Amino acid sequence: MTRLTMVQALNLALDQEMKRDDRVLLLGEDVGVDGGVFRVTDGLYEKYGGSRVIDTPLAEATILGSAIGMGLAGLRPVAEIQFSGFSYLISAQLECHASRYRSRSQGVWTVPLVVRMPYGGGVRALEHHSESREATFAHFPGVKVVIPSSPRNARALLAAAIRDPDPVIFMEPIRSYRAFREEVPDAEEVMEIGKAQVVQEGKDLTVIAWGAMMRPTLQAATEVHEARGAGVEVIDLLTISPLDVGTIVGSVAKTGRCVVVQEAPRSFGVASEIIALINDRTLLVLEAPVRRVTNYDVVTPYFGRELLYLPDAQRIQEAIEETLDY
Amino acid sequence: MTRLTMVQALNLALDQEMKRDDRVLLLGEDVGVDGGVFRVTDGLYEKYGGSRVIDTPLAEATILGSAIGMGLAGLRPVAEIQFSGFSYLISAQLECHASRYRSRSQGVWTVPLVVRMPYGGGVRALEHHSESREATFAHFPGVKVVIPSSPRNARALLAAAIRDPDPVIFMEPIRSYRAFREEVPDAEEVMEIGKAQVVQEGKDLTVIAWGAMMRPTLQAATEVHEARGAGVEVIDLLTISPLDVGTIVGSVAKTGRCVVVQEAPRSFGVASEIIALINDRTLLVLEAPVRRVTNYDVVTPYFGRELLYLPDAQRIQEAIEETLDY
Amino acid sequence: MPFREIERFSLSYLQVLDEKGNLDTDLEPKLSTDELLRVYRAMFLAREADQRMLKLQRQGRLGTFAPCTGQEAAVCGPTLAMSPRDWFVGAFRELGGRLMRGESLARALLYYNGCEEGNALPASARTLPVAIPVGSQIPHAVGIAYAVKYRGEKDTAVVTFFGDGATSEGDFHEALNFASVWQVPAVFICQNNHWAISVPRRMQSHSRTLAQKAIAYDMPGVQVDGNDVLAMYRATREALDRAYSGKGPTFIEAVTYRLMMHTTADDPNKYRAEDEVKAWWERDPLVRFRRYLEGKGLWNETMQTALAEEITNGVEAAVKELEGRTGIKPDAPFDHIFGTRHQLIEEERAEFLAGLERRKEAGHD
Amino acid sequence: MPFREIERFSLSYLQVLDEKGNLDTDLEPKLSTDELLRVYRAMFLAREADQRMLKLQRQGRLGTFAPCTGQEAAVCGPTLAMSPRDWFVGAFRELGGRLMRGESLARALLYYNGCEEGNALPASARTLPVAIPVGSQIPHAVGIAYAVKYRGEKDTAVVTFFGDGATSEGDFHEALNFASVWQVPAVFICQNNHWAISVPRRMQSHSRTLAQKAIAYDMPGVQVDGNDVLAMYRATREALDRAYSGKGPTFIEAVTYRLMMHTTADDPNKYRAEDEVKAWWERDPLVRFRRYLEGKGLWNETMQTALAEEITNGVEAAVKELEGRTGIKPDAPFDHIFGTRHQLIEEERAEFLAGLERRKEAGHD
Ligand SMILES: Cc1ncc(C[n+]2csc(CCOP(=O)(O)OP(=O)(O)O)c2C)c(N)n1
Ligand SMILES: Cc1ncc(C[n+]2csc(CCOP(=O)(O)OP(=O)(O)O)c2C)c(N)n1
Ligand SMILES: [Mg+2]
Ligand SMILES: [Mg+2]
Repeated sequence: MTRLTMVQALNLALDQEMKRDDRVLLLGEDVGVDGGVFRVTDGLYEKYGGSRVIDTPLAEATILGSAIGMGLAGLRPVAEIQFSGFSYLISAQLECHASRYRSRSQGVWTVPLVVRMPYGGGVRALEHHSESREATFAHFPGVKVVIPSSPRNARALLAAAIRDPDPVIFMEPIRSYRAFREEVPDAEEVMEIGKAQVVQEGKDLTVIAWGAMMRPTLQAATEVHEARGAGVEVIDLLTISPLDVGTIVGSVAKTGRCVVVQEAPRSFGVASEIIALINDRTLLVLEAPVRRVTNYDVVTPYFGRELLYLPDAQRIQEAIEETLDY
Repeated sequence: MTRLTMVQALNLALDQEMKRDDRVLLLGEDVGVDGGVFRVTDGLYEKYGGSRVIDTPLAEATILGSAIGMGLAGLRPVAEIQFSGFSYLISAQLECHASRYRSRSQGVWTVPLVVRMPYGGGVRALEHHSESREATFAHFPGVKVVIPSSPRNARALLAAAIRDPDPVIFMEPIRSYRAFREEVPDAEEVMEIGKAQVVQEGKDLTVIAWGAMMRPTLQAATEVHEARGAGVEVIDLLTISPLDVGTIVGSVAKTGRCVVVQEAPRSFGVASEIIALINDRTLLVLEAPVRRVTNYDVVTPYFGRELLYLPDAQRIQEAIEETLDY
Repeated sequence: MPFREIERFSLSYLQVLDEKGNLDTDLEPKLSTDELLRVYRAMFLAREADQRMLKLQRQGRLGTFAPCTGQEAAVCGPTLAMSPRDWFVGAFRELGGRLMRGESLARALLYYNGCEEGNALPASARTLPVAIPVGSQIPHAVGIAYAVKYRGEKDTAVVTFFGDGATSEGDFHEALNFASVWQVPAVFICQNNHWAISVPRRMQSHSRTLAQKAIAYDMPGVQVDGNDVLAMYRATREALDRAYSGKGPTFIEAVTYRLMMHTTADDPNKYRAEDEVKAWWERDPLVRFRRYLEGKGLWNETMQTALAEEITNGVEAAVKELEGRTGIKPDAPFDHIFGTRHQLIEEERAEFLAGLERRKEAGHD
Repeated sequence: MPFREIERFSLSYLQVLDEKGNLDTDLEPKLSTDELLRVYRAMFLAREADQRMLKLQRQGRLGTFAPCTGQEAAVCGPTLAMSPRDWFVGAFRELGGRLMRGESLARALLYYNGCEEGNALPASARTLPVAIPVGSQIPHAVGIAYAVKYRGEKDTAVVTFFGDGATSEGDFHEALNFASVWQVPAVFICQNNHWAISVPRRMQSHSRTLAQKAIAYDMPGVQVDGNDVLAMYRATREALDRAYSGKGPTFIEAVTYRLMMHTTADDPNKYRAEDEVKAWWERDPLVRFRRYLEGKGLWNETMQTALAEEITNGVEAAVKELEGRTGIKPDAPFDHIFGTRHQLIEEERAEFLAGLERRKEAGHD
């Protein structure tokens, strides 16, 4: 057990999986000697060499495209896209191939691979370095989308993603990379992909969040509890696609009230899908509309204005209280 | 007034806009001598020449990328992506630039351009030629997404898109290209982008659809009306982003019941956003959950199975009846 | 410019058997009779299959397909040079090569009839399914070649095919760059058939040749007469040998011609002249190669008639197999969306099957 | 290969003023004193701005930025050759060039302080904002060049800058191909500064030069000493003249070096050797050019001191302007999302402003 940051925990997962299985290799821009611009792959080049920790030329489409080839040939590539803001360059290879080889060939060809990408705002970064566009990937059938929220689940989910038989988009919240530490067991830990986690139980209202939004969400839940004794159940989505219907619907069926916290712009985001699922399956128990706390439908502003736009504990708290009072 | 197919109506819009404004030019694969693989640009090369109707090399990213440059320089390019299944190649230029020049420069630089792309299934096409992924584009702030459903509105919306100051993704339902004709006035007709249309009034239930789903939707509405006299209000979305909240919410507030018909896979689609809007603003009038009639969360099967997966009049009718009976 | 010259590059062309039947015996590859007849047979089968498939398509018994007539040498020559260990990463116009790799015509027809089952050739055949997005398969070939190198697999390489149009895509460029930086065992074969649907080669690129694009990567590149099966074999053979011996990738431009329509949905009369097509029929790769075989005494009219009959029968049998097949599993897409099971997907499957059931009961469909 | 050679290509290198100060007077461009001093001043300003910005960044008074130290000649030389009619389409490491184009340092600082207002140079300056996605601006340059040609604008061209890393992106390839097919007035200037963050030039491409990539498009290409401002000026001048006279695009590889970190978030010690950096400091473009000016009697210590003081003051004034500015409009993102008004957006704006109001009342922020 050591207290690790998320960056260290991810590094541990990569190291353990590479040790365990020599089909696992890493590729991307600056993942080698530099250890990744966020140091997630630090030390792995020295340990496993340049043929397993590959500094690629600067071309995202072919980072994924060649990873697909490696996956088809039986390797288990873990590709890094340096920032999710450049991940649109992989959309075509992802939609046209990674997500389809399995169905196209009725299971003969599969593409076990992971695409890691840091995402999200709040760290005073340059343009294109602060978006959160998980919904874009989640709408592609055949792709799994996973977003950890803490060092421990980051490590266990990355291990799971690497062992998963399908392409997994693994989005890492930049804001949580070094913001806090958590005990992470030395021994292997693998979480199931496709499962959300109830991180705090409560009977009055369900809040659903993921990634970097978990921390302000938990803070808001605590404040509401302290202020008025309400029991707020908090769900960490962890897997964005395929969604864990059971956990979501089960919780809302119990509490009858729900707030969804999404870092991304409001429209056509993950929150909408959660609302649609609730509508489909448990609408009539709702005692209030599901509240969305989100960014707005504007281009994410540069960091001079960014914090005004990202959901924070205060906005979440307001939404929880309004939903409780509805 | 002539009775035109959608292909002819689109051709008319292009012709009239090119005649009206010499900043308008077309570019794409096979749009020139060949007149486009669906003949939407037929005759325009002969009329306006190769420098205004440009057969580009085979490279979608740069079809959009160079169109962005043309737009920045004051032209009004209309780019064609041959099939929407290849449009993922333009995602990066779209998200990183077309959608952002305006906000990036606080309005100094704008990118007036249209990207036309045929989309959708039901025509026994090859793989990648039958998807419907409007939600992917709609989630990008700064991009407008328009989908016509008939020859007349196709013509009037394409003219509007060309005159619009922003990048417009204009998705044309392949299945409706030649399926039927409609009277289209010779004189210019321009519809407002951002407005949905109530194409049939009714007091008992609202059905919302767009693109090629309009025809089976109208058929289903008629059958339900004939079978049981129910008044079904039918809304044609026409603009997917930004959504026309007023029309959607107004209708559902009146009817209290709603069915959304979406050709795309279910999760993270446009239907979810509509449900979320209804949830936000008019949840308590709902007398039944909003029903989604959609494709499933699988890779669109090849045409041997495709029709089993696409929503059709019968599935829509079932959903309407179940929602009425709820 | 009055500047100092620092680098020189040169580009070569390969032809072994010219249009008039002249043979460069120095360059003639040493092929066994079996090999020669195997490749002729494949070329002829591909040609015949095109004809029959076109008829089926016109009768509404087959979906859209991309005929390969005219390009048989450019695809079958390289495939002959490949061993079963080598990987075949094609686009969508290489039927002859695919059939040589163990694909059955019946399965190909199933594919063109809208069934994913048509792609289910076992992985051991190392032949990837058809790739429709132009140029998109090239990076896959590079990744596979990386895996081959990484594992130290002996005498194994990856051959990938794509068109002249594909050279305009970013994927082409990125993949060739990766291959060259990584020095992987890959062979890139560009089928320059002069057209990308209606866009002629000269509008696709302003470069004199496509082969010279290899210079951008300091990769060996060569332009080959793509209608000369012996030249295509030889160029591929050398590229494979280079790959096997760790010397990295090679780029081959096969100069050939698409004699028929782009796909069955296309009308080439809209954009190209009869004369041009006629001129290329004069360079028919099948005719040229048959004369060569006849000249060697390996082929004659009787053998041709027998082969034609055999192939006609084979094609007919494949069509029968196609049309005789019984029901496909309607919910197969749910089986193959993920390699793991998920509640959401299973619930949707149940909904889908229940809907089918209701239709059956109601007597629809 | 024993094949027939069909094409030859050659590549040249341009240097006017070498590292030791030797001048090739045949190649020396004819520049007025004003021009020479203008470009020196811009190079020096860019260098000084880097130093000051680095301090500000380290003090938390500025966001991340990409220093241009070492590349001043490679950017300012071409910019000197451009007329105000020409378009400047840059990446993110061309501060000196941007300042020559009429950008103010205060505005640049605003940009690096996280405000879009820093990009709001009037469109008439024909200088696009910083483009961060590597290589993504190159297609824009081609589209603008198309518009220039389409409208028949006289003596106008587009100059675009990008790094060695950018040559690996599909956008680079596609854009050069389009430019060549369209024969538009565009000049592509690759700043080969030997590094793409931690990836060295030789791992970016296996080609001996980057300039040879132009051969793939049959586009004139040249490799230039990027630390020699006279050579960079001259190569760009010739490329612009070619563009103005309808002879199409040109590719210029400027061989230079990034002397500082990639951005302020980067630590180059992790991946490159001191020695290499030192060797490139020996080739400092500013020192070389200053000696040239001194040799011509156009520059001396006194002038240098005066310029240094003036620039220090200017930079300080810009910092003051930055830090003295009062409130930015919080809801500007809603103003600039679309050029038309929409209910959904306006409702969200109202919600946003109401939230701000509530915070103000509650005394937060
Ligand atoms: C990325 C992409 N864009 C467009 C298309 C539509 N399309 C199919 S084939 C083709 C032309 C391909 O030309 P080429 O690469 O020369 O191959 P050929 O068809 O001549 O064999 C086009 C534009 C596609 N399949 N993929
Ligand atoms: C498409 C894309 N991928 C990755 C990045 C992250 N990144 C920023 S600069 C850079 C290296 C660029 O190298 P080069 O083109 O040589 O320009 P230089 O930084 O040396 O000026 C990278 C990888 C990016 N901005 N855009
Ligand atoms: Mg072709
Ligand atoms: Mg560089």
